[in-house]
Amino acid sequence: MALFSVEDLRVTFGRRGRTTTAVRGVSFAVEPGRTLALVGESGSGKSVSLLGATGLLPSRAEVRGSALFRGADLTRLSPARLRAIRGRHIGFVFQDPLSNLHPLKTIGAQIGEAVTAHERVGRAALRRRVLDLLGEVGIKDPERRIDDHPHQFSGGMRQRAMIAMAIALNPELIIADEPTTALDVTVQASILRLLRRLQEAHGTALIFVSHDLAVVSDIADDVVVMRDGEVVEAAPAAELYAAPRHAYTQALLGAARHGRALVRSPEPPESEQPGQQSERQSGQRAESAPLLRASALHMSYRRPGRKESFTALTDVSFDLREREIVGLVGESGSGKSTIGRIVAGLARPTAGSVSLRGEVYNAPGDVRLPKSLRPAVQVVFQDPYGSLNPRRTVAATLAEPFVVNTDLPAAEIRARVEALVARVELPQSVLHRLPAQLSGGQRQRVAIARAVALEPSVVVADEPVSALDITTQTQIVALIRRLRAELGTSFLFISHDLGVVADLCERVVVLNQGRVVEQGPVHRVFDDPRDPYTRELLDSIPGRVAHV
Amino acid sequence: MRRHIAGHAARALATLLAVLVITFAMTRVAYRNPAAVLAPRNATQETLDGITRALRLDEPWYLQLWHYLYRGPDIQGAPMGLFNWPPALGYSFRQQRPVTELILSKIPVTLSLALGALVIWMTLSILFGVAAARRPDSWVDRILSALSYAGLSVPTFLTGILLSYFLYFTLSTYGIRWFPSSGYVGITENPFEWARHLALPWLTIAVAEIGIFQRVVRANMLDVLGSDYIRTARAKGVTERRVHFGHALSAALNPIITLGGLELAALMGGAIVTEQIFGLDGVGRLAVEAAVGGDFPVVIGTTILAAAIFVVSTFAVDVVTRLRDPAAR
Amino acid sequence: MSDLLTAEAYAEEADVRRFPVLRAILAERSARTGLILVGVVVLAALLAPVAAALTGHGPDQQFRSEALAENGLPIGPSAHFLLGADGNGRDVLVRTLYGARISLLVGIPATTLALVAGTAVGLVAGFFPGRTDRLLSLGTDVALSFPFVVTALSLVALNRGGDGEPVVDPVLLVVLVISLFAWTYFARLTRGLVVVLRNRPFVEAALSIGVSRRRLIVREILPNVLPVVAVYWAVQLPVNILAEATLSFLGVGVQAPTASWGNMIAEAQRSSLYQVQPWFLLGPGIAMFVTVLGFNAIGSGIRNVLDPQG
Amino acid sequence: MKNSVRKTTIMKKTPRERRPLLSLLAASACAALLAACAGPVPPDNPGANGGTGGGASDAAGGGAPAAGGTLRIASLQSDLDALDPLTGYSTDSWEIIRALTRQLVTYPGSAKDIKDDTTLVPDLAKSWDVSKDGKTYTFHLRDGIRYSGSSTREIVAGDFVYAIKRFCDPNKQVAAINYFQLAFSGFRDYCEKFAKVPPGDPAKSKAFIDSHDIPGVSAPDDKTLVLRSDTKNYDFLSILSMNFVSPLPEEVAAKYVGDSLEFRKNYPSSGPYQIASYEPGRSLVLKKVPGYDHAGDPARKAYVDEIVVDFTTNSEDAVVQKIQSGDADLSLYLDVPPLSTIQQYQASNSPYLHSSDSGAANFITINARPEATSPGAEALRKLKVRQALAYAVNKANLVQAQGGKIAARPLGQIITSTILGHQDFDPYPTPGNAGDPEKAKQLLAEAGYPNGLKLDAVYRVNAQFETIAVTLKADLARAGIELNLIPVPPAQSSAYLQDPKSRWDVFLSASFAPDWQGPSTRMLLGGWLDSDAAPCGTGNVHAICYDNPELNKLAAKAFPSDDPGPVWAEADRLVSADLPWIPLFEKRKVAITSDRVRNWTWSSLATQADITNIAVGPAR
Repeated sequence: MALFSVEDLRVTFGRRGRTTTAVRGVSFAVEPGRTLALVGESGSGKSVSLLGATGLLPSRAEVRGSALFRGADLTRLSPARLRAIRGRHIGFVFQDPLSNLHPLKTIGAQIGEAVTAHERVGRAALRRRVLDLLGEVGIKDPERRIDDHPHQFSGGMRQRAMIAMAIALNPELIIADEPTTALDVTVQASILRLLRRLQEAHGTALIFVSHDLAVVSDIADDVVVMRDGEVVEAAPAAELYAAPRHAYTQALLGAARHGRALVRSPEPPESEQPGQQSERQSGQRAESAPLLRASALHMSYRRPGRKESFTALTDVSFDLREREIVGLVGESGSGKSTIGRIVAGLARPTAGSVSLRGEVYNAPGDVRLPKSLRPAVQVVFQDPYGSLNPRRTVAATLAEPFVVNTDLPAAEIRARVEALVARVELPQSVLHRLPAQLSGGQRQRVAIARAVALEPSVVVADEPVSALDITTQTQIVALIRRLRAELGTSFLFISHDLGVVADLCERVVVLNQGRVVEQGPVHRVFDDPRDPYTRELLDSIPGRVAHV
Repeated sequence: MRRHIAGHAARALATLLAVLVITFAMTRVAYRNPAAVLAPRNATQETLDGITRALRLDEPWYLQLWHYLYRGPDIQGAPMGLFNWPPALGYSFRQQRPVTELILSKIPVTLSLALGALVIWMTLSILFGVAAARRPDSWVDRILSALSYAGLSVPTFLTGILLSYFLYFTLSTYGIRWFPSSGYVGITENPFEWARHLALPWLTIAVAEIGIFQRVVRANMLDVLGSDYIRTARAKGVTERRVHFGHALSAALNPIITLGGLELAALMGGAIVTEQIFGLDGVGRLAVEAAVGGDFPVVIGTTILAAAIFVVSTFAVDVVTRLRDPAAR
Repeated sequence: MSDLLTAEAYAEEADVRRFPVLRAILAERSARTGLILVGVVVLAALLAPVAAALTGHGPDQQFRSEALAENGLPIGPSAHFLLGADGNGRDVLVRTLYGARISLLVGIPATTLALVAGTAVGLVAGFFPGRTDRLLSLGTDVALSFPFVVTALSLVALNRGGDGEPVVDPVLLVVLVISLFAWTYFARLTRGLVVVLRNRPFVEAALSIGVSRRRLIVREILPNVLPVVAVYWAVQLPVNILAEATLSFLGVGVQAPTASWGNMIAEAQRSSLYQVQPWFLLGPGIAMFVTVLGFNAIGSGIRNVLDPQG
Repeated sequence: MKNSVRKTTIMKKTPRERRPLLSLLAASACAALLAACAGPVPPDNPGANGGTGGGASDAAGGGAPAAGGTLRIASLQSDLDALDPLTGYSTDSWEIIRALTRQLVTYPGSAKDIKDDTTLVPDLAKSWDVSKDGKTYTFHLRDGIRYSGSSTREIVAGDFVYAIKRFCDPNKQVAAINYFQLAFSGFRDYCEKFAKVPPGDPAKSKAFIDSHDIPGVSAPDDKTLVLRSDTKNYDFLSILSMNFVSPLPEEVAAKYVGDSLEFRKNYPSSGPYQIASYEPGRSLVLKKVPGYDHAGDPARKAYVDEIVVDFTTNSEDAVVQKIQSGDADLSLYLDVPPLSTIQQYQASNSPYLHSSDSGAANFITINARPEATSPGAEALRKLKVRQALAYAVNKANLVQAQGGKIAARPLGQIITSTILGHQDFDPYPTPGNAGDPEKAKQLLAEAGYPNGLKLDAVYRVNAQFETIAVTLKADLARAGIELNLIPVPPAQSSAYLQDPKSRWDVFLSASFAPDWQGPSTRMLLGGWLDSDAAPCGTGNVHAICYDNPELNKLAAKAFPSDDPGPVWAEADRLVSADLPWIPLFEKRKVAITSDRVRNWTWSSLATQADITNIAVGPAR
């Protein structure tokens, strides 16, 4: 008999008379000791199903159907009995460990509470147990860290603390809701290893929610794929990865494979495609004088209240040639975005300089970007919602570069804006919309359109696809590639996602803690990493070994 | 943190200094012919001139300011400036007492009024606010929200008049003397009488403040209750009461402390209407009578006091909220 | 990273944004209630002269023989004096209606003035960190530190020219005094918003396409600040209406014989006449309650629409 | 706060007299009598008057009231405006000062009516002699009367000399100083020298007092006080009945600045009560002096053991609520109880509502100083404009606003009904006292203002005066006179009026109460309006500036006269028609008390309750 089975679950949200249905009749089950992966893009209803089943949704959510846990229907239990099951029999691990930990309470107290919520334990005994738990989830020096607050922990340690909470009372089931999504790849790999180890040690069943089929490929016994609140396909993992039946699953899998496969597929260096050929030529031309050159960039901040300053960049140099896409990769905190901001002229380096076509335009002491250079280097940000002014229409946003930098008449500007919209493959109808009325992909297209409006030489794209669903990611990557071909623009493409970089870029710069550890052609770097850090990065990519 | 405190303290001092100079300048312009206002009735021109000289009103303003700070008016040869030790705020000619002494004698009243009201309104606001946030849009929430609007929309003077009329006058005509109509008894003299005399004033202030704070507590609680770590607590199986008071309230408290500190400071600077209606001999009544009566040394003194209380409580609130926030510590 | 609660459960909130905000506000219960109440008050203020014409009672006109008993006590509500009379034989209803004009005439300009000044200061302080910000924030602190009533009293005293005549009209003075204190809240609010907005990607994006700082403040930042500030306007307005009433109650606001709710209540209390003619107190008292309640309800209604959690 | 500024005449009136003619006779008889009866006057027992005063005194019940208990007074103001007998010059401060000080002669109070309290009785002086020319008075002090409080030594004649020498200390200032400049030989000269002493330093004042003498004031021995005037004055003894001439021990009084809190807390009391505790803004507690020598004080029975003044009632409403609910017995600083309260007491025919003619009046003063050059002030220099104003005011409305007949009556002349020289007349009568706007308009047109007139009108901000101001504004508008109302806080009003730079044409809140009843005409006709005695703008709080040589001549004739009544009556006719101010109404004093009050007594000096003769009993 299944440990936990959900039958025909429906969740609707109602507020002030309007309702939205998030989950429409979902069923799945997990056996003791097994791992079930729930996969789907954001908005597919996977998290809502689980939270709805365990009574963790806000009161205005209405849950129908049944969720049997060891024979008891959780949707019908009294709040008190439900509470007795949560924590003791079902443990939870959530996505963003920072927001899921109480900011004002110590880690130790929060883990301890998982115990005291269900058992009476003396102070000393409790502390002992918490220390053991911390040790079990791999926190080094638990004695010293137990009284720390969440902000003093790194992302991975926080997630370990969350896991410690979940396993505190040795539950039969752990529900892990995107537990690694907010983490760097290397950390993600270690957390996945931890979960697997704990599961094996305690014989716990695991429901693992993810948007990434690749991630779950290493861990899942069964996979349920969801879309728009419905299950589109459910199958044992091996079966599903080998022969996805549903078109949506195929698309998901294809997208995942797309990125990762390219890295591995040994691409003969000599078999050049037409685009690459021209690149190569321009690249050769630029050997002597690259389009953009970052020389020995150094960046340090004085942090308030601290004596020593924080060094973000140390001696970073790289070139960007005409019509080239260079990837800048590294984990969070490696200094990728700082470089992007310096190249875009939004920040001053402490030392070193950036030059465009041999002309230095950003060096210590420069107050503002020279006006003549401004249209030449543009930027696209990660968060497509934040990078568009929420109070201005698409038309106004796209007209801005022309209004500010040219003397074109209004009619001409309008024509150019319409052309821009067409160029990024958006319908003309978006012109009068506000960013909030666009999808994430549309917003990012608008942001890109704004960046290329004045046909700049260089566009800095700072994690432009990280916030997007995998299908949208693919489209945006294609758009960037096409724009490069049509406009001849060079891109500095910043990403933590090695797959996307491998897919898009000619060359790659690998950063670790503000230093360049390795740079060179993508296939060379990824196929034959020379730096141990690059190797570790590549090894952490999930699904490499397994099915994908 | 230490650097932050030092910076904040410097800013507080600059604020006070600016307040002092502005107030001083303002009273110099506002109270025309202060000698005539302060002099006995029918004083002769000689007397007026004498007072003018004693107050140094015939000197340029910067000298006047300097004297105010450095010596104050010399009464019986004793300097009474802010830069003397002990610092003093000058001398009230109308009341014929040093301003510092006057203010100090009123502070216990205002302090009792403000702190007592604070305890009442904070307790009730938190209870009401948590109850309302627990089930948004339920009938409890709606009733509490209606009450809060009512409290917010009635001016204190009207509350005071009505409370005094019904709870003092009407009751006492039936021989029920629970509440006195006015006055103050020191807490050291008789704690029960102290509370009895302050009950209606506390209520008057609390009604208005609960109107504001209940909503602030509710909004912040709702905000926090929607956050991920509350869901985490529930996922751990923590009881609802602990979720609300242990987790949510502690996280929602900082903005409440901040606003509470500011309100308390404002009240300490003079719960003017309440003191006026209930005949409490506090700083607010002193300040109003001085402003109306042209007793400008007292006006300057009370203004600086209010500003100092404001600055200090902003400072204290800042320290407390930072101490509560481990990330800012 | 949008987790499920924002992305999915609140998908419908995004729908709200698709509609014109006004319609959403109209659909909000407390905003609707507030709009009705305020509508009534505004109408009353506008129709005050009509009421005066219909009854034949001017706001300052005394009807000592009709409305006062032999011993000088005012009559209660009657067919000719719907809310009775005050101690000087004036029609309480007509005066209450005219009082609405004063409340709106003081409250709305004072709050608007405070909004304009505070927003301007906040924009500049928030956008230019460093010395400019420190100086303006210090100015805000200084203004906040002044005790309201005492300073208002001093300012009223200040409002005498060399000959003792008011330099500015007393009503205008009340407007100025109130906005002198209220602007600080707008300034702090705006500054806080701008500090956050300044580092938002869209501001950097605008900078990188070469937008000037002035254009950035006016075209990029201001539109994002204004809605929040406008909500705060609605929140601050009732506070300022009460401030006017308080000043009038203390005798330094609107001067006799002009009717203001504050000075009517003060008069009712000082003369104890509310004990024999409760409507002398209740008329202006209820009117003020309704007005402030209405604006408060609108304010929180708008807030509900724009910020569903609050 | 009210100023009752007082003035002078000597003498007493027999209690029964009311009509002017009779009072004139009585006054002259008394003058003669006084000179003759230089021996001790037998003390009048005010308690014996109980029961004669209509409803009010029923509360006294039969027989002598019981002693003991606490009399509680609710004060509208948060502090006393003055407690130093030298500076106290308001009816309310006089009410309290009466319990703490004694004078040479005084009035014993009256159960029936304020105007009946005109019999001067010996107080600290057991007897006195008057010289043949009427210019020198020799007082013989009682033996064994002691101070209480900060001094307990015996009161000696030198203490009076010291008290009078303080009069023109620049730190203190007696507002009524004009009385004394005429009363004591060499006083004016002494004061001119004293004015040169810089204020703010008590030591300098003391040095001046120690080193200078007033020729007309001397104490040959501890029990004898000699006061000499340059002229004969029929009201000399009345002037001495005011608390300005109260004995003070120099060794205590000289230690403190002016009327400071320290002085008040260390008050050397010569009266039946002493200050037990004093906290401004909270309370003043007076306790009866232990073993008080009742035999030596014919005027103050001092029934109650304790008098508590409560300073925490800030509004008229709060004061009457306290009295009605029994938490207080009397009010202080409450000029007129709220109409609704008067009406409630009347409706229940309460014995605790007391009313009496008081001789006090309200009027509109005019800024006639030469510095006043505004169009309004210029217009008011014309008699026709002032007449228009007199015709335009609706006195009936004002009387109604005061509370009707019980509280006020219309007034058209300077001299009020309780004052020597009063003959009822109104030079500018209107039907029903309701004003005559048409006539006013016509007069304005004749004076050259056919389109009306605009006047800057200052008023004091309180309930009573605001009502008067808005009523006048409404009524005068009918006659085409527009009042631009300028409110001034009470505490600043006299400074505002006296500042030559202030802008005002008329002052709507002018009022006075006679300094004593009966022969007190000197205050108005011989004081405020007499430009010889009080040159333009001095001698009163209203900055009155009037110059009429004919009046001055009549006043000069009246002061030494044995029969001043007819002279004053003539002066009243002359001046009232000339309108130096616009009389509005004469106030009756209305007082409400709790049901604990027994033996109700009016004090003519305080123009209200006599707390030294009122008793308390159990509530009824």
